[in-house]
Amino acid sequence: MKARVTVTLKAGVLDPQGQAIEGSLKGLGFSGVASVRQGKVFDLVLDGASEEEARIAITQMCEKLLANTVIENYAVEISN
Amino acid sequence: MKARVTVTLKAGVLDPQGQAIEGSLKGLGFSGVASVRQGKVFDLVLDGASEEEARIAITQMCEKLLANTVIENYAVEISN
Amino acid sequence: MTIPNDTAITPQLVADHGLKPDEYQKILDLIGREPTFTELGVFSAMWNEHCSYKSSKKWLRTLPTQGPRVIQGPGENAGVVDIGDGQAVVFKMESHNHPSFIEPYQGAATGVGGILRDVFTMGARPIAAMNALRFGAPEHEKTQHLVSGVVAGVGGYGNSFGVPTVGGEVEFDARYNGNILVNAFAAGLADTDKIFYSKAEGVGLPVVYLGAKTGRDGVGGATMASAEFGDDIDQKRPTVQVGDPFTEKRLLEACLELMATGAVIAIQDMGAAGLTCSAVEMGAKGDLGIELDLDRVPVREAAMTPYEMMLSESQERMLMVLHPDKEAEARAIFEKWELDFATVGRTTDDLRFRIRWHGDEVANLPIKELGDEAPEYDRPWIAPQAPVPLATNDIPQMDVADALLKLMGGHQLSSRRWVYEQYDTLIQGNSLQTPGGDAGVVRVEGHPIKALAFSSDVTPRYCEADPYEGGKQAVAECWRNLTATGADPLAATDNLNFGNPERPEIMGQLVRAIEGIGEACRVLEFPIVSGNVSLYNETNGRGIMPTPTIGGVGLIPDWTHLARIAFAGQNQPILLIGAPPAWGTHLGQSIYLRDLFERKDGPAPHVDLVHEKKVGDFVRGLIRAGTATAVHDLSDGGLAAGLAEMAIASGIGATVSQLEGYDPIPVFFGEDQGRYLVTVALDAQSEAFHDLLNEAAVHGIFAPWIGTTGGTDLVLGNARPVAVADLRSAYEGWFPNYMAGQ
Amino acid sequence: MKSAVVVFPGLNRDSDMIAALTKIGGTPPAVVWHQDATIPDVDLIVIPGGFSYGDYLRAGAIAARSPIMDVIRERSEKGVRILGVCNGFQILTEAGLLPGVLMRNASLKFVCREVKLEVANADTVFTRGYTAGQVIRCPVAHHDGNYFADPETLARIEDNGQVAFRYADGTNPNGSIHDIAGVFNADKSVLGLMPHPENLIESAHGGIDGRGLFNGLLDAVA
Ligand SMILES: Nc1ncnc2c1ncn2[C@@H]1O[C@H](COP(=O)(O)OP(=O)(O)O)[C@@H](O)[C@H]1O
Ligand SMILES: [Mg+2]
Repeated sequence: MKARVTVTLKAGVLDPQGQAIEGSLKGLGFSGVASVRQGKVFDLVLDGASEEEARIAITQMCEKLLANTVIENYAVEISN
Repeated sequence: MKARVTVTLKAGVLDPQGQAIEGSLKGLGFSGVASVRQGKVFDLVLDGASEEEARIAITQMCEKLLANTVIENYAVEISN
Repeated sequence: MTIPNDTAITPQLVADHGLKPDEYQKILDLIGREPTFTELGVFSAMWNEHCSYKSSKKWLRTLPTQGPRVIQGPGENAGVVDIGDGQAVVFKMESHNHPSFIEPYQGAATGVGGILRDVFTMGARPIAAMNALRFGAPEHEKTQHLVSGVVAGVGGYGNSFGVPTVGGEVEFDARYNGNILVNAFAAGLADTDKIFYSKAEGVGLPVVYLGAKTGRDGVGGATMASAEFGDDIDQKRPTVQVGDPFTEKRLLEACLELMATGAVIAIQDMGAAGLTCSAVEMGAKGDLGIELDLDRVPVREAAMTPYEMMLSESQERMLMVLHPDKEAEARAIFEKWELDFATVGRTTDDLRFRIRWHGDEVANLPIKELGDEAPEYDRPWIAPQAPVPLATNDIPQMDVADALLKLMGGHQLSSRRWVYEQYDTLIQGNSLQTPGGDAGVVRVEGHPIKALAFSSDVTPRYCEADPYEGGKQAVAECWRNLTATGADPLAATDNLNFGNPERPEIMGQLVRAIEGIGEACRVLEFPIVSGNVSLYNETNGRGIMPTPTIGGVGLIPDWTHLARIAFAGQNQPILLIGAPPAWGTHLGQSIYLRDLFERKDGPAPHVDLVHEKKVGDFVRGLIRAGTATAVHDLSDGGLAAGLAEMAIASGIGATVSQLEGYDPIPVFFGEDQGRYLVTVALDAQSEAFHDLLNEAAVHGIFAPWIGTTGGTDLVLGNARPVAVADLRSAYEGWFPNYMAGQ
Repeated sequence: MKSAVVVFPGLNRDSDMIAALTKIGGTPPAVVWHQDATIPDVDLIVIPGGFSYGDYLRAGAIAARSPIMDVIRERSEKGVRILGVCNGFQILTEAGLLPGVLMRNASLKFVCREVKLEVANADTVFTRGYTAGQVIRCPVAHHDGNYFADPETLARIEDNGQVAFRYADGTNPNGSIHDIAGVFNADKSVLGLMPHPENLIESAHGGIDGRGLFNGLLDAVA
């Protein structure tokens, strides 16, 4: 079972990395960039679990570790 | 125009981040985790460009800045 | 003996392994049959320039490597030098040039990781690091990206590992456009009776693999490091090695803990050509064979071939020979630190290097010959021609104040703060002098007043003009920088970065530079105890400047008498100790000519080694006696730059106006060697001051009183006063502005 | 006064902190490995700086989820003082023992230099070695020290005197909101700060401004 967790900053939370990248992109001449926000992805491989069980486990992983829910949102996508 | 760029490590490249997270998840009792690889996402907002133009621009951004193509792959997804 | 082999060994495959036809013939003669693919890989790793030193060995042997304090010279993972009280300093410098050009962050990071491992493999806890960096011209399209990646990588690894970076160098020159240099230095502290070596002892003992798992990282890397770059670099690219400082930190703690148990008989880190080099070295040094079972090697990826496992350059790995009765204890330590621990082989008495995999023997080679019988070349060389002296009437003029401001705000002399503020310079709590002075200084943990000084130096443009003088100068400048803090220079490590040795002009540079280094080390009693050679630093047939970086270590018996470069107060006389009668004379190869007039002509400055030693010993005496209040040696940019650096560091100005009747340009910008600026807290009219001048004269040292500190301007002769504040903003401005793209 | 230093794998300023506590307090602290089941009876628990678990997920995130943190939380509830410096601060915020988060420096670069700190609240056991408004020197060395909190949290900690130190005289090295360099929990029994007072406690360090923190603390709980 494979899954991808995407963790992004909540709206309103400062994103120094995104800002710096936005600045660099403009510096490189990409004038149309209105905003950049940076986040993380985690590609997980899970041993033998049903999609249902996997989703529950991954949600717990996000709550407990993968995301800092004070400032971050997460989304879980399960493939096969 | 919104776009998401996902940057992941090429196969075979060591991922110390992923390894540390994998270890931590196991320590937290998530025994079914077979592997974790960490990557990045960039959520971009672009001013007035066609999807075609946006895709070309973003590909250039990836090549030039967003991805380190020596060790990373990237994927571009454009929404609306 | 037959060993199954499914890969045909073609001349092309041999060539792809960097082996010349006659070298391959030598392999056939040695083993009496065609090598297997894995064996070919093993030979290519052991016999390439990087591991075998085949072009340089003949000349390296001429270097002085002994001294009363030397415990271990070249030949081990790092040199070991006695610092008294039962302790030793363990140090080495190593290059990671090619990987850093391909992937600057990871290349530099793994360079730092590699050198730290060399040091703690010997049983020493790392206490200081330096990095000598050379990039292409600032305006070259790749330079800024490479600077930011390399500096982030050096910091990323060293900071996380937890070693203070206390010094280094950064230079820019178009000759490094396609081939940057990243030379990393590390030093550690160990008890003299607890040094660990790579020589295996005892038959039938377990060979144990420790640390991180093996992946396909850098397979072919050592071969690449010994090949020229061309435009097809992308095709040659192996999987880039990624550094994992967290694992390295655990490896350090686990190794030191394990060493303390007495379980370790021999230890070798896996560097270039990982498992191959480390296993062969341990066996060959101990006159033992080694048998490896690759099925037991911890791997990170599925379906790795023996060839890949033997040549993998995955980082953060070690190989040890352990006392069999301590194996369980050792395993427990590694498990505590969550590191891999696997017994992968044993020592044998048959002097063979055997590799088993999936029940087959995939290699069976004579272990001594793999190392000792590596080809050694006496490559043809031609002595370079020394440039003609500058004509006496050929000194381009410029306003002294303008020239100084321009130079202090230029790429060569400006502050490296942008770089070293990305490095943790304070961790471990022992840093007495962080970057920005002549040498970094850390106190010896646990000792009330002892400290160690570190400096890294070379002036490639001098080496290019005259490799012999340049080699001498690199050693002398390093020795001088250590002396300027009050340290006794103890010993040095050298990192010889050159172009393609198969070209006689380049080989000539290497030979002459080594001769110069050797001469300087002998006269200054500053032996070379470790080092590294990096050749083939060329892109499309154009070599880098010859760059023999010297990393030196000095001992300060009492750090309460540590000299710094900042002027210490107002109204203090300034002496120029070691000066020629006209203070400064030599403009050949100077920064003044190069950076203000785009001229690279004239001879390199001459280093009078006997005079150098005498002057340095005298200056050190003034520091130890508490007479000197500030000390700075003169190097790039001469007297004017030296004074400016002392003023900027303190915010105190100076007036230097005692010399009349000389052309101010050579006086202020000449790069004559062997000179120091020293201030003293004495009244210039006092008897004590005159005694001091007399003492210098008695030693045959010209030490003119050239001016006095004070005020907020630097006044050089008849030139217009320059505000120290203006000098500082020029000095501090260049690097951040450049990196911000301005 | 008894103290303990908790060490996670990857921390590297533990020896600096142990040295400071020993030199100033006179007795060495107990050193607790993260896998130890318990912490000895002490008045002060310190989490020093470094890169726990490489800081590979978010700075301090993995250490903050270790079982030993439950012990620290319990002790904190019983009134034991908790100090986190640098990575220790990041761990305490990730563990929810302190408000806010520490994000990547605005420059995106690691920064090691000396800054000025203003003592924002000197009326606590941690900061009583200083006077309110006093400006001290202190080194920083970090990659993720950019303090951030949402507007309500920020207002609450400001109103409640929970800001311990602020970067002063334009020396904010990382973009922290309100120049915040260190914060307390609501009852001021837990302090986290990014700068390293333990690296400025003796003449060899070029100054002793960092001593105030240890002096005040050691006197208070002595
Ligand atoms: N890459 C670097 N890392 C750390 N410190 C550096 C680096 N480059 C230069 N420095 C420091 O900046 C100062 C000036 O360097 P340099 O001009 O090479 O000194 P010197 O002329 O005394 O050899 C020195 O203190 C040196 O250690
Ligand atoms: Mg110097």
